[in-house]
Amino acid sequence: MSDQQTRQERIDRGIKVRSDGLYALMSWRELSYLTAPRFILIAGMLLLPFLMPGMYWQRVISIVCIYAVLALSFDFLAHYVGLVSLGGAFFIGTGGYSAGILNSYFAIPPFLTVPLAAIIGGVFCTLVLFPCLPLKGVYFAIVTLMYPLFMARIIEAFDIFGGTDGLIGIDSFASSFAEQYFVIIMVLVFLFGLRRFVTTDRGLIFTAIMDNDQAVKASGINITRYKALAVFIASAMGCMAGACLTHIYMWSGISQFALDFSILPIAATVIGGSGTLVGPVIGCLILVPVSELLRDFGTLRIVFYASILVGFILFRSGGIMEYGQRKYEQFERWTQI
Amino acid sequence: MEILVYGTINSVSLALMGLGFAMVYGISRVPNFAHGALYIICGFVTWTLFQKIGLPYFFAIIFSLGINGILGMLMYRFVLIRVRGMNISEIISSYAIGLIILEGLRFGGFRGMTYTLPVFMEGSLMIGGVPVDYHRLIMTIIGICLVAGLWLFTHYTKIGLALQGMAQDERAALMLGIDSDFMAMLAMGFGAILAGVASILILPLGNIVVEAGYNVLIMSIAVCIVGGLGSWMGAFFAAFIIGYAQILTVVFIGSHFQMVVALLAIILTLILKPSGLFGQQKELEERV
Amino acid sequence: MNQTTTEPILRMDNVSKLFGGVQALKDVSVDVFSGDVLGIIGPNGSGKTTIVNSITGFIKPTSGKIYFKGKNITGKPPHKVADMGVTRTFQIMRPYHSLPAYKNLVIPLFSPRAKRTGGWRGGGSLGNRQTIAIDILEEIGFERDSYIPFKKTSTLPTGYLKRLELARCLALKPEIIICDEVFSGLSMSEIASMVPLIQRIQDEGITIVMIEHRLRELFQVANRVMVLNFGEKLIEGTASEVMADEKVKEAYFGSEKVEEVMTYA
Amino acid sequence: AEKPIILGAPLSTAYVYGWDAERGIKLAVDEINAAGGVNVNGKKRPFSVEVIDTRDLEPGVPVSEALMAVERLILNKNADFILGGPNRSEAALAAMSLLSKHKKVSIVTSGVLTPAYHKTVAKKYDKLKYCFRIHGEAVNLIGEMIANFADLKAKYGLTKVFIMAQDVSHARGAAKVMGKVAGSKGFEVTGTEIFPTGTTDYSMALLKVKSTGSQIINIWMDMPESAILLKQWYDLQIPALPFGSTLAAAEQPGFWKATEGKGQYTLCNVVNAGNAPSDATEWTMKFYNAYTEKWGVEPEGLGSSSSYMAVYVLKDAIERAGTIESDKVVTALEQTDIMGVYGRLRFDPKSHQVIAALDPKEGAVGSILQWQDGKRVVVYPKSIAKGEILLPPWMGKN
Amino acid sequence: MLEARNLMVFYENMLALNNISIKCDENQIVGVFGANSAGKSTLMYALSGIMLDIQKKEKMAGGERITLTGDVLLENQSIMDLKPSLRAKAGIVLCPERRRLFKESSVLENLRIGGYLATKAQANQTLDYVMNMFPALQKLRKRLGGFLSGGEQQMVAIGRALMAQPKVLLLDEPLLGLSPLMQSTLIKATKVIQKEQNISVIVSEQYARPVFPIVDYAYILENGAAVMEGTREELMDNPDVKSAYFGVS
Ligand SMILES: Nc1ncnc2c1ncn2[C@@H]1O[C@H](COP(=O)(O)OP(=O)(O)OP(=O)(O)O)[C@@H](O)[C@H]1O
Ligand SMILES: Nc1ncnc2c1ncn2[C@@H]1O[C@H](COP(=O)(O)OP(=O)(O)OP(=O)(O)O)[C@@H](O)[C@H]1O
Ligand SMILES: [Mg+2]
Ligand SMILES: [Mg+2]
Repeated sequence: MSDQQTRQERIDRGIKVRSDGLYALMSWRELSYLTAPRFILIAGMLLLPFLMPGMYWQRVISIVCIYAVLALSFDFLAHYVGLVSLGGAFFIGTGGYSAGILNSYFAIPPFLTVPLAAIIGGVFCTLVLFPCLPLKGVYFAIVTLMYPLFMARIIEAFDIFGGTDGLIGIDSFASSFAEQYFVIIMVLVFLFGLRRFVTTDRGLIFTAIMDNDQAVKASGINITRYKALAVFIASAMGCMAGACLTHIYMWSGISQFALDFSILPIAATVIGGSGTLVGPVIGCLILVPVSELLRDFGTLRIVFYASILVGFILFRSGGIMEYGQRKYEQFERWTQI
Repeated sequence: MEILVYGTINSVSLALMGLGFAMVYGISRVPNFAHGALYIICGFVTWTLFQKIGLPYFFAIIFSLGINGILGMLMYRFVLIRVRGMNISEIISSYAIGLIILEGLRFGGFRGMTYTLPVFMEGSLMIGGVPVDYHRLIMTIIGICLVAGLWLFTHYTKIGLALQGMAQDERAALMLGIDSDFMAMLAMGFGAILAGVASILILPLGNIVVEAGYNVLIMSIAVCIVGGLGSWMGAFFAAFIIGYAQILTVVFIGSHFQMVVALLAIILTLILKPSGLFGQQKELEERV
Repeated sequence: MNQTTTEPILRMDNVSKLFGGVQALKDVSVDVFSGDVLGIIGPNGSGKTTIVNSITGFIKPTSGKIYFKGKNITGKPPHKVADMGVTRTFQIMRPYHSLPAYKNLVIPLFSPRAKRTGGWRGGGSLGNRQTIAIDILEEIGFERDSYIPFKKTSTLPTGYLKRLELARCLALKPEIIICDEVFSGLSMSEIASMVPLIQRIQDEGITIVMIEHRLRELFQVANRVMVLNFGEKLIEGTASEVMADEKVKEAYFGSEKVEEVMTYA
Repeated sequence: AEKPIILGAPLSTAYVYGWDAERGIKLAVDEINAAGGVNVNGKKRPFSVEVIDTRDLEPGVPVSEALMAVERLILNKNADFILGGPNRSEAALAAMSLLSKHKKVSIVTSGVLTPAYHKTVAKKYDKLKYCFRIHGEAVNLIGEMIANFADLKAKYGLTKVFIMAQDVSHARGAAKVMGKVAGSKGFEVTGTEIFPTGTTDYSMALLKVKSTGSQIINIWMDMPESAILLKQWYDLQIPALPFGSTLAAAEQPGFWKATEGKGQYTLCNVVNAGNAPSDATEWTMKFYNAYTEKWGVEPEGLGSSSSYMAVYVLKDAIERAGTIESDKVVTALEQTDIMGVYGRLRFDPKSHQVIAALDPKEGAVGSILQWQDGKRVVVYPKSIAKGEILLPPWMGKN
Repeated sequence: MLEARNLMVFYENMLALNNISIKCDENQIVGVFGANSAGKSTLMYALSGIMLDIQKKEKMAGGERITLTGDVLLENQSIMDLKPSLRAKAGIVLCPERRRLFKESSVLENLRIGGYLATKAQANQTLDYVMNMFPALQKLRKRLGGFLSGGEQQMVAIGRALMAQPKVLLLDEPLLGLSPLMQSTLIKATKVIQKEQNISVIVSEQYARPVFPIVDYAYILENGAAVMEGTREELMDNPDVKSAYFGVS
């Protein structure tokens, strides 16, 4: 058993320990150590449109961002509130239609419809999901999986909002530049906004509810209200994404409730690293372009795509961010026992 | 009368779809989103064995069921085992596998409308003035037997009980000498076979088309969630609720509301009974 | 012990609870007076936890009423009850395991009640909840400079978790604390350090209901004891009265000599 | 060689309406290139095709997938023209705004039957004038059907029509219109049944057909399960003629096998001539044979001939315009007037919908075929018919 | 019978078991005493092999790394790298801390599941045995494990462990939260079981007093290391042990 006599131990780089918010930072080195990754991310995102070859890839970036926001909202709900929602499509669809209706029926311009859609959609989703809030775990997941199908069928059956044809001829963003930066800023704001939010006292409540809602109740806190709040935040984000999608394609239709919108963000979260909020964004930055690159394979595309997904999950089951963070904040060495 | 007959038939076929999923989840707590794919592939394998290679129908079925079982096990052994306990990862990876299978089939040329399996028994008979063809009867009967059998299996046989324990607390099961990984693999195998059985029973009534895979997945999830996860009985009753909801709307409201009502039924059941018809998860979780 | 006022702060009258066929509680009535420390003992499965659950609204009694300061709180949702100042610890501890200990306290400090009352030691202002949380923890024995308040609760030993449970209640500045087996799973030394804590809380004027199997420590603090058996109230009285009772002996202590029992458990 | 003209084809290639269009287009392109290519004032430029799978006919796939595909063709593959799809009505509709945004001429050649398409073009002509459709749409179908019924009425005195539709809005809509028109044209509509997609049992409805003494079953379904309907119809020997308006199952040669021959007597409308053997024009059989030779299968589905012709129409337009510059080509296309596989091809200048007619000399003819002993026999319009409509024996006597 | 040689367990960099060697002979009851987080459960997990499973899971999730070294021998042959399920087959059955019943199965099913390794005859026999050992369970047969009270659960848990026909029974803090009567019943039961089934028992407790009368040999853990060991008598008259683990003041 001589091989067992040594073991690999992980050691935090000093700075991490000290920068747990308890101790002030010492030097520029440490400051940069902390801020560098964030800075790189922001700068990278902002520069993306320029790095992209040609309009097409810029468009892809917009799509990436839309999925990123969706993934963010999923990650927030699932890993900070404990509500696993498979209803991404529900949010996208609701938001998409809100924007579509506002624009094509009331001729409200995109820069207004998007925020409006976020709020209206958010409220709508929250109200509709309200009765489901007591549900737990898989049950919640499945109900949220059902909702988008349900909406689609409603619209089809009652033939409202253009029925199966959907709403067409919706205005697009003023310019592709505006579109680009709108979505990119949106992602960054939500990303850092959420990261800040979950560490506030109110944010902690959500985590607490996830860990043990009984105890939260016993602390005299009405958990349903907080869950509703969380759902509102998440769905508003989702709806905003949906609204953007609508305006990018100048169209909204029942297929905005399609399963893909529920699955892909989750996939992104999984490979990016669950519960890190940054992870999902990175996940989308990988997955969406990959799926575009694979287009030339025609029918095989999805097969490859799925295989890549499985591969990722197998070999980085923790997610990219987990891994990255650990490498960044700890170093490993072999020690004698 | 016709409502009764077709309601029952419809419900049973739903139940059949759901069983496999319920089984796997109930036992390995893996939500097997590749369920639909397994269902479809079994159909195609049978078709190939029967139409192309020309095995007798019966053997074709047996073989393809076997193949399905093995497929399920492999899926567990090589992929799912790596993400045990990480529910979301499980969903995604199994769904991805499902995609691979389905789209793979489509790429492999299994598309269009020419794939059909013969029914077990031609002809039909009248039940209370409603014509029902034999195949549907056979399907219904087998379905019911299957559910009953499963119930007995999980509550009275050693393996069944072990599987149950596994599902609830893997580590505790380990302490009692139950090899969890083997069991889970077994469960996946079973699940896949059940999916296969369902497809063998249901597909002859229609064509084998890849798209069906997705609907089957959704439906089966719905069924066994409403029933209360891991409770076959629940799944069975849920199937009846949904099944009848569908038929009734077809008859009384108009068939393009069928899905609407079905989904509504699902959502309402869950809102009213947060852990499904038979599940007790919620009460258990909240026991302090 | 504090002299008790006439108006009971907490009153259960004829509370019963059926679970399916199971009679978990059967017409249990008891009055708790402000400043009391009421001990509840009884064999396993006698319904102690069920009592706690029904008082704090986690389950709805099948029949009977529960009054807090004269107000009927039967069947109110837990958070409402807690908001009125009735708090409880959990027999099966599940702390917020993904949060460090001190953040566990931020939750109660954030609750409406804490905001109203300023919380325990809140000194009215809840400017920075996290520092207050650390203060409270220190007060109940989490040595601040030993990093323990900052550790993830998942790696904390049982003793600290039990204290954390208490702290969670205290943070609300409650009027009653109902402790469900706070001593169980603690080592001698830990219990020894716990007893004075309980007494201190009591001196704050907080009424305490304690469910315990650790009689010796219980009797140090409790001024009245109620014995449950099969969901029924056997007897209520002072420690000595209870210990003397025959029914209690065979239901609870078994054949053993009481003194011996007192020393173990 | 000159720089090729790139044709982008966004098609749902895993589906009959997708792959038949792909084959049609490629066939035409090969022929044209073999003949030296397109004459853009003086220069002979070849065509080249870029196909992308839009997956839009697959369930659960958002239309945005298809739109991405279209954009990729335009922006990334710099296609000069868009031919073929998207194939799903709503996707095609959604794509319109994109096309106009990028000012790309597009000709829809397969799958999209909704009248909404050309109506929208007419409504927003200036914006959407780049969109054309070269195959018949639902309303034409209905027209033909009615005319055909009239014949049946005259010949066999069939007057009672029972309508069955799949539960998708275009089918539902069409069925409703059909009902109205038939009623007004002196037919008795004995009932209308709507079946959810994926229905596998039709015996109830079929019995109703029998009990109401209906003589024609008019079917609007593009789901594969419709094959079962016909099987059961055969088994139960329902005395009414199954007549598919859209009946994807029966369009394909595979249908005979799928129904084990029980598809006998089934009629269905394949939208345009050329998808089944007929003599609409002298070009028809040429196309039919060329296709069969190149791909080893007969033309399937309703998009083969139209997709094939689209390429020729485009070539003709480009040559007349003498440029591939979009607006000029649009005008050229509007003046198109050539004799094609399924008759004389002209676009309505307002709605850019190909002009339909019952006579190939007048416009694009549809074709209705009947399955007779494993072969698809065109029985309507008279002008191109290859055979007579046969009634099942159990219908003859009554 | 069962023996552990310089066991070491690291949770990441934290040393939870420090070079522990313990030994349990045939038909012996061995006590392991220690305050909270002394490492009792860790030891139990290491012996029963559950630690391997924990290790595996953590590795999969990319979580903390668990290192365990040393050796565990059953009847003088190493079972160190035997899967937990196999160890259970070999006769090492752990009755874990906090019971871990199967919440959604009835009491009866819980016991039957326990009987997975047993033959039908054995199972039925042991079932009856358990039922008269703990008559309280009789009327709870049908109730779901999750609804039982602490004490009731503990009885089921031990019963369940017995159903697995152990040679060495590991009890981790069996007395946690039990009423005095229950405690003494349980302790007596343990002794009886050990005699009748002639098996070996390793029992861990915070708190020596109640268990002590029945143990033959005992170890005392303090943060991860065995600071003291000896027969009952030896430890009995050791003053600081007295104060710390007997509460005799
Ligand atoms: N949700 C429930 N469903 C069914 N039976 C229950 C439920 N909750 C408790 N019981 C039963 O009610 C009785 C009382 O349980 P309770 O937890 O109050 O006992 P206890 O006095 O707390 O015991 P312990 O001291 O072991 O904690 C037990 O027999 C238990 O099985
Ligand atoms: N999964 C884990 N990760 C990190 N540290 C752990 C883990 N499990 C246990 N520990 C630590 O290992 C030490 C021993 O834990 P262990 O549970 O064995 O003690 P114990 O004697 O069983 O305590 P208790 O009496 O509370 O059960 C403790 O310091 C505990 O914090
Ligand atoms: Mg209790
Ligand atoms: Mg322990």
